Amino acid sequence: MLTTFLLLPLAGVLMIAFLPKHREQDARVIALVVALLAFAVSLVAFAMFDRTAEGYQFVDRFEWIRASDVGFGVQYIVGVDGLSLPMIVLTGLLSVAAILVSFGVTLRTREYFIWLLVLETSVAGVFLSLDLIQFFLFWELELVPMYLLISIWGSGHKEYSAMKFLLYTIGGSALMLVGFLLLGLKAGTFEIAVLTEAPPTETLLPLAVIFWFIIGAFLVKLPVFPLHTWLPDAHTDAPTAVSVMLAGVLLKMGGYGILRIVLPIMPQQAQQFGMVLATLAGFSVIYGALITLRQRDLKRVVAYSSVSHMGYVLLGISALGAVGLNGAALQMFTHGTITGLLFIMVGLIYDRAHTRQIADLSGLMHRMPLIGTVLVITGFAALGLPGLSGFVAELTVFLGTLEVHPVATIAAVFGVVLGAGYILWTVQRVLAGPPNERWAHLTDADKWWEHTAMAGMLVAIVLVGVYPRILTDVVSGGIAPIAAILGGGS
Amino acid sequence: MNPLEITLGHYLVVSGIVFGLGIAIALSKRNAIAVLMGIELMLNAVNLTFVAFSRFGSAFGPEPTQPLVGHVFVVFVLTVAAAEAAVALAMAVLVYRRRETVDLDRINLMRW
Amino acid sequence: MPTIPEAAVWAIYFVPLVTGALCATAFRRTPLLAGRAMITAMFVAWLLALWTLQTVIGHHGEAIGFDPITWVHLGDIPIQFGARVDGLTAVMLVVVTSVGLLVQVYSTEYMRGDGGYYRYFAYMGLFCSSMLGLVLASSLLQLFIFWELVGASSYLLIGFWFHRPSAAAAAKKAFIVTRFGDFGFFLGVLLVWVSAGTYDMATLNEHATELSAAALTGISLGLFSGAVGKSAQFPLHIWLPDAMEGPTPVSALIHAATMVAAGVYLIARMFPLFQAAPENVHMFIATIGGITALLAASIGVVSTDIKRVLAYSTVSQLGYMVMALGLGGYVAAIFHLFTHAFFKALLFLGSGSVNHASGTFDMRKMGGLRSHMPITFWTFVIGSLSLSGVFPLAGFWSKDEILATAYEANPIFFGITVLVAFLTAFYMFRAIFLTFFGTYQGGEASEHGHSSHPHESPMSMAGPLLILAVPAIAVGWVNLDGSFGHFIEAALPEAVRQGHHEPVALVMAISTVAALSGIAVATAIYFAKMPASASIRSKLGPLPGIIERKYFMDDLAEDILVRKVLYGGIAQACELFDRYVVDGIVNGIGWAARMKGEVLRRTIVGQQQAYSSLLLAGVLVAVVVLFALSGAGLER
Amino acid sequence: MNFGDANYLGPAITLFAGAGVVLGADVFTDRRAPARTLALLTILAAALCAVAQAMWGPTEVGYGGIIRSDAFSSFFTFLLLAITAAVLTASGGGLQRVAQAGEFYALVLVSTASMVVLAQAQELITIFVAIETTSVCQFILAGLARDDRSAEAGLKYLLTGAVSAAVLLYGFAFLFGLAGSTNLEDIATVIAGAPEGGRLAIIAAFVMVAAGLGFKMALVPFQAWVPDVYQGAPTPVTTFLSAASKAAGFAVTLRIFYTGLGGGDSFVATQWAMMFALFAAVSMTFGNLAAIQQTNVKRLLGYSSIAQAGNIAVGLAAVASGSTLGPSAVLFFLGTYAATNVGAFICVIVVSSRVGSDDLRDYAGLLKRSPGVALVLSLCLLSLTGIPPTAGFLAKLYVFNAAVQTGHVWMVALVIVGVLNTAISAFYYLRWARIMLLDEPREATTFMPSGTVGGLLTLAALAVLFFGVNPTPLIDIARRAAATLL
Amino acid sequence: MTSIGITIAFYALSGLSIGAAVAVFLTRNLLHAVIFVILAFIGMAGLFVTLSADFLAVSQVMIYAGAISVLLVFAVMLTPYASRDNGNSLFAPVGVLVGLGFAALIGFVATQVAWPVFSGSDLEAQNFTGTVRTIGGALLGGYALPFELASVLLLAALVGAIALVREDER
Repeated sequence: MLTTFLLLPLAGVLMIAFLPKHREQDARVIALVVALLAFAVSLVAFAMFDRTAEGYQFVDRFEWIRASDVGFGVQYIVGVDGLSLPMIVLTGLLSVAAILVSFGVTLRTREYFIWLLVLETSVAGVFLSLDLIQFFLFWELELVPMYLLISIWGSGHKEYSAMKFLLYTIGGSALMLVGFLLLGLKAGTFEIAVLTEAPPTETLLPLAVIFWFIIGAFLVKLPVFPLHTWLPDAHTDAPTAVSVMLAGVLLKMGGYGILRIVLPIMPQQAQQFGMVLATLAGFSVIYGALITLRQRDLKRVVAYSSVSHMGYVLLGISALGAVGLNGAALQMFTHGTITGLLFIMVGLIYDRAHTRQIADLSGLMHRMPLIGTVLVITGFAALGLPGLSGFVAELTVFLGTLEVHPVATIAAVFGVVLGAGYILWTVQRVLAGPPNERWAHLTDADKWWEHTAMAGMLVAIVLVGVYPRILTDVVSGGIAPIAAILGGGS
Repeated sequence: MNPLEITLGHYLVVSGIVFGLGIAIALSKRNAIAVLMGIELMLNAVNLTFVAFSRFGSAFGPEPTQPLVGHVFVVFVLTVAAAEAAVALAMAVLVYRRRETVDLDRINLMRW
Repeated sequence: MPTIPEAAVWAIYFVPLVTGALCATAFRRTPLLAGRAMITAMFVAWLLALWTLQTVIGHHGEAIGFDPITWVHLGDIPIQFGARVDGLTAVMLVVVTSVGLLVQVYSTEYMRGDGGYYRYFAYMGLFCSSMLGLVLASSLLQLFIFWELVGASSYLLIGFWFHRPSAAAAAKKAFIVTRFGDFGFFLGVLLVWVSAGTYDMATLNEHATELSAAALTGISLGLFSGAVGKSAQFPLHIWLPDAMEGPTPVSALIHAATMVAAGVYLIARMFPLFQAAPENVHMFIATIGGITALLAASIGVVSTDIKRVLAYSTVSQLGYMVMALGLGGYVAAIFHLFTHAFFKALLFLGSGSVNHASGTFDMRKMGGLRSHMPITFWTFVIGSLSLSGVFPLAGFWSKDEILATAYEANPIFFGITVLVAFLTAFYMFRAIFLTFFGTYQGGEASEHGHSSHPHESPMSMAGPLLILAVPAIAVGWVNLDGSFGHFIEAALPEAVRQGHHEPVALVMAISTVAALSGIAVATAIYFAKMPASASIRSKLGPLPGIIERKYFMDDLAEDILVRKVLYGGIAQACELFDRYVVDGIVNGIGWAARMKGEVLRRTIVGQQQAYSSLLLAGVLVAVVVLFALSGAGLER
Repeated sequence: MNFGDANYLGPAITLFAGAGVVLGADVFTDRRAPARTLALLTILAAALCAVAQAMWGPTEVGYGGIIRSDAFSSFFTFLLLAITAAVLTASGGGLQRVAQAGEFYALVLVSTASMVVLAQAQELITIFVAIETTSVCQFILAGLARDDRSAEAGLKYLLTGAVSAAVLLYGFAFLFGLAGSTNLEDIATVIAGAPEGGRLAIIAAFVMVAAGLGFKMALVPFQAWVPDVYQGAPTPVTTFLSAASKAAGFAVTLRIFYTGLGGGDSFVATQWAMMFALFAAVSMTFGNLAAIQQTNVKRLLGYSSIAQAGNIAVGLAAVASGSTLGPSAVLFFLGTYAATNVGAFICVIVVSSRVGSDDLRDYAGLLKRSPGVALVLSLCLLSLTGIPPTAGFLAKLYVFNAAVQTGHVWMVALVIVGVLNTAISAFYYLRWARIMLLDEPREATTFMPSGTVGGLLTLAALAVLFFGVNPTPLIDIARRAAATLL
Repeated sequence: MTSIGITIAFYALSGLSIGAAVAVFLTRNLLHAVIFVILAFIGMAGLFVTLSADFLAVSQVMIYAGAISVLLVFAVMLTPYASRDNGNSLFAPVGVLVGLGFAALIGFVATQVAWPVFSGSDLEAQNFTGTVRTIGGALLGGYALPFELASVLLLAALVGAIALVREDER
């Protein structure tokens, strides 16, 4: 079943690749259909998922590289637990949304959707992989589509940004690979479950070093100060759909990696460096929020706010307790939907006004009430308004961390106040004010795909906000074993 | 090392000196043909080593059954040196035709 | 009537919510229907609230609990939400639904013709349901959630006329300033979980004394911080006057009767926990309340905008309540909250009616409206008298309880209360004289467009004024025998109940004197013009100027703290650091790699001998290194 | 000489004979013979011989102990034949600068044959003569275009090669002096006795040998000729050098260091492992950093080739007692690298024959001008970078894993250098890909590679993808081949 | 104990080779350099004789002093403008340093390593006579393959050299 999820987009890629040139526009339909099918698969998995059972479900496996006698046995294993399942649903949802908001793309349409689908497969592969090398493979695989999507269909300094994204990720993951190899050395396998079962104790380099090698890559992806400067550039110059995917799921790969790999396999080191992580997290939250206040470009606002918001993920992780980890997992999901939608909204505005400079925009609410309303709601979600999903996640994170890292938590809670500041200020500047002559020709969101994308994301945001158990009941099952390894509850 | 007792070491030292001189010539001279001379000297030095080992050398291990292998090696080195010299000459002539020089410090169209 | 079922209680919450949602969607094209739907919804809610009240009275104010539902699991521990109905809740429900209902009726006329008519009622629905949810909450977290939602709907309503930059800015200011308070509230909420492990407020109150002093201090200061923000206490009061940019019915409902009272309600709800906290906390709360009351009243004296006068008056009265709570006057505070809701709503609606007539809130442009709009005038006077605490109107009784509490507690606080009572009466009658007496100064185009010459408002606006005038007069009498007090004290655990205070005659006398003298001074200055206000002003030196600048509080907060320190200072420093240091290092690494590459590239100089040299030197170096390593014994 | 032993050398003899036929036909038909077809037929025949040899041939030493026919030599025989076949197939368009087509094909065949012998040789004299034969052919090939750059490349290559040969020879001389024999098995016997007294000589000897072979492998500091020669030589020749010559260099290095010096069980194993680690680290860093600013694609690929040599040499440094994991990694890497690099170079051949330039800027918008070429080249560049799902990713992974498996901390340091270099290399490889895929073309003319070359490109791309997705067969072959080294 | 004749011959011939090589390095005239290099080759041939490698000595004289030197002279003659100059390039200091380094390295290894050598009667037994037969046997016996390979090499060099310098037909 999960392999189907990985293969569906690739099937779409093949179909699009053989599409005749004059039917280029059909590429988007094909892409949409396969993405919807994949999303449906993820929903089926979500529905069929046994919330009470331990361990991975829907596992597919075969031995991929048969050389385990020389320490290079690599398996193809996919499976989900409560941690990865929401990420898969998120990937499915955001891919659909990303494809929907890309319906207006006319430049090299076929290639565009091919890369978008490849991106979906690679990201989903990261979430589904249960073997370190396979994980790494998908991790690297995602670079190519991202690089091309940003540098072909982006704007501004797109080539600089794409390259920066690429080099940051490769640079970060380079040492991660070393860490993986060192972890797999003694065990002779790279299977995560086996390594979790019996974490390596004697390694060639001190485990502390390996810890930083591996988590370094995840901190880049997350991103956390001071490894974050690729993010604003990449977001700013990426096309809307890519920003959606980047903020929505790619950043989550970092948090997911820490939860899936770093914590279970190196619990002692995690405990040892929990304080450092918490400090980084708390600082990132405030730092990101403060810089967000200063941004003049809408996308940079959202991008820097991501730095701030992903700090919560790391904060939740750093407490190393069940509640905090739950919060981190929740925050990953909710940030994915919220920021994804924010980028969609910014994209819709940009499609119409052809500028993202806040100073140029004003009074848009008069011309585009629907976009404005959705933007406000999403903004509320982003600033942690209860009833929308962001609040649940933040609350859970803070509940998990207050006792362990009080200072970092207080800093992070203050980040919420700053969040209200930058979001409302932006909303005020962009939407409010007297009707602006310059934008009198703009239209509201009027295409069905725009409506569908917004609606789908809003449903996810409100649903989780009002009834978080739909998510937490699944997540906590995935978190429990990790928390148990780390030494019980919070 | 007794200076009067001529041993393997003596020959090796001479070989080393000639090899070093060959290197010095090969690296110092502008003219490609002079460089070639240096290289030939280096090969000669190696030949001396082979012959000296053949003459004096035993082995760490079972004794060699064919001590004259060193000589055989030298024969091949001579052959190869001749072949290389021929090709080098041709190459030098070719370069000279195109560039009117065989000075290596002027043959640097391609660099960096 | 039978005991109210749980579903009906929840319906109080859901009916306005669903109606609001319908207004936003189904009634977009038929805005008039939206207004009527909202009125109906509020009427239903009001009836249900009365039913609830009746049921609770049947239980003598004791709580009716319902089974909670699990909202989310934290690890293994469930966080549960539910409804809890007791005396306090019932009273609040009635206040909110009654004022809410009247405000909806009033709004249908007041907002007539506005382009965002349906939007207005959608927001109203959201607000009312959130406020009712806040009141119904049985869990502190649930309360916090609705607290935030109330804030959000307040934001939407203040910024309703988003095309006016001042409205948009005021909305943002309101939200962010209250968020500062909520920062503390949120921490308090987190601390509750960490130290008590439950959010059920009844349980928390029951076992408050079992918590450590540090935890209690932290929690109560945190919760109080939330109250400071929401109830516009010093120093976070600065948002409320600006919030008057919203439509006037909104001000009446949210910024007078309901939302701003939520802070007081929160403290009252968690009163046992506050009581368990150390004494210093109480003093702190009372002091903040006292400062707020005095500060706001003094600004009210110099304000020229009728709505701002009322706004400062609200701040001042809320300060009263908070002070009372700090001094242990649970009943006094709630009683005042109860009465205040009616007469302040009345006053706000009255000011809206005035605006409807004159098109302005600037009192200097009004005058002489008494003859044009008698209903408005008389109801306004009733409200003012009630607010000033004139016997036997509602305000008199509730204010008297607060004065009595202060009298018993501390002479300084008592002095403050008396002074504030004087100032209150003074500024209210100053407003009356400026607005309704003298000659009409011309007005302005109204806040939603149609220019006007003064006239009485239509019945849908005047009606609510008349209706509200009744409770403004009479509602104080419910506690003559202390039954109201008993009723709401039933919400508290036995240990914290205080029982009924006998009215203190001396306090009543002083209060009445203060009020009457305030009225008298106002009459002298603004009606009789015996000393003209200008001459008094000149005698007071710089003081009026300072007060008119609101003690520089807004300047300090907005210009210095936010604009200069935060935005221009810290945030800019971070931004520059990010751009030039963090990103600079990144780009520097890239540059260094390129440069190093360039240098390495230049080693391929093009001359063949360089290549041989490199090769041979490489051999030499490698041999020497390996000899050295070998000699150093690294081989094993 | 016993001609019964000829079945050890079937492929090589076939190639030599084929070279003679090509040359003879060229002379006797007044340069109108279909030299390329003849050469390809020769390779086909040699391949058939190689198959026969692998299936039914001898598996032990022969020719008086100087030649082996084993899985290792078979691996390289097939690899070299495949590379040569690809180069010859693709060289049609790239030979405009080479007037003497007959000589070109003959020399390529001779060079290949010598390398096949080299892969089989386990005796120093044979190794030396084979190396020199293939080298001399390559010197000539590099100069065969006979223009300014080509001649310069030939001369530089020759002189540097001669110096490196002298150094190699000195190393051989020392080995001979220590063992009294030129046979690797005899040398192995001596080394197995761990003669401490000869340690210094052994170290000096293997450094010199490594220098001579490092010249072929293009390892720093023996690499300096690479950029100039790659740039100046006719592109098919560059292709040949970058894949075949390098592979042969690694083959003979493995043979000498494993069969001769005893692999991981040698008493100097740590020393030579460290030496290769050093060379590998320096090569990767130098190659990648120096490539960043390159604008000539052949030169760029030259620097890239140095860096890749460093990557492969990580496998050489991955020495562990009784293990051939390192060699198998080298073999796997070489196999995938051959497909990748030949694919890339064939693209360069196609482009430079149509566009007439090796400047990076002239690759702008190649996607619009020749989509197939652009895609294959991009895929090859991805593989060179080591990005999945290409073979290059797994090759790097395999090599790095082999290094870690040795269990030495300094090998981990080497791997760290390696992975960081991957990040650097991404910069220039992907910049090139971006220029092709994204930039606007300078000219609008479109072109297609010929049918055969197109097929070749498809084959290369499929190989790069196939080994990236299903590496196990190649890994198995590489492991079997490496196992015969000890 | 080496015979004194051998000792004298060794020093004299070594001196000749080394001196001639130094002269090659020092002389400014390329033709002189060729003559000096021939001298060095001859000195080497003498040293071979002292090592009882008679066949190699003869080969040395024929191939190096004869054939290769003639090639060198031809090369000088074919490139007349460059022929008189034997100047140093910028790399001369490097060359001298590296040369010295190698000489020192080889000297160090030569003297520090306890080479496995025959001594006494075993050494005497190594006093080859008539090496030609043995070498010839080896070349056509065990070393037939490199021998054939060398012939291919010579052929390839011949063909290649012609291909490189041949005038274009067109």
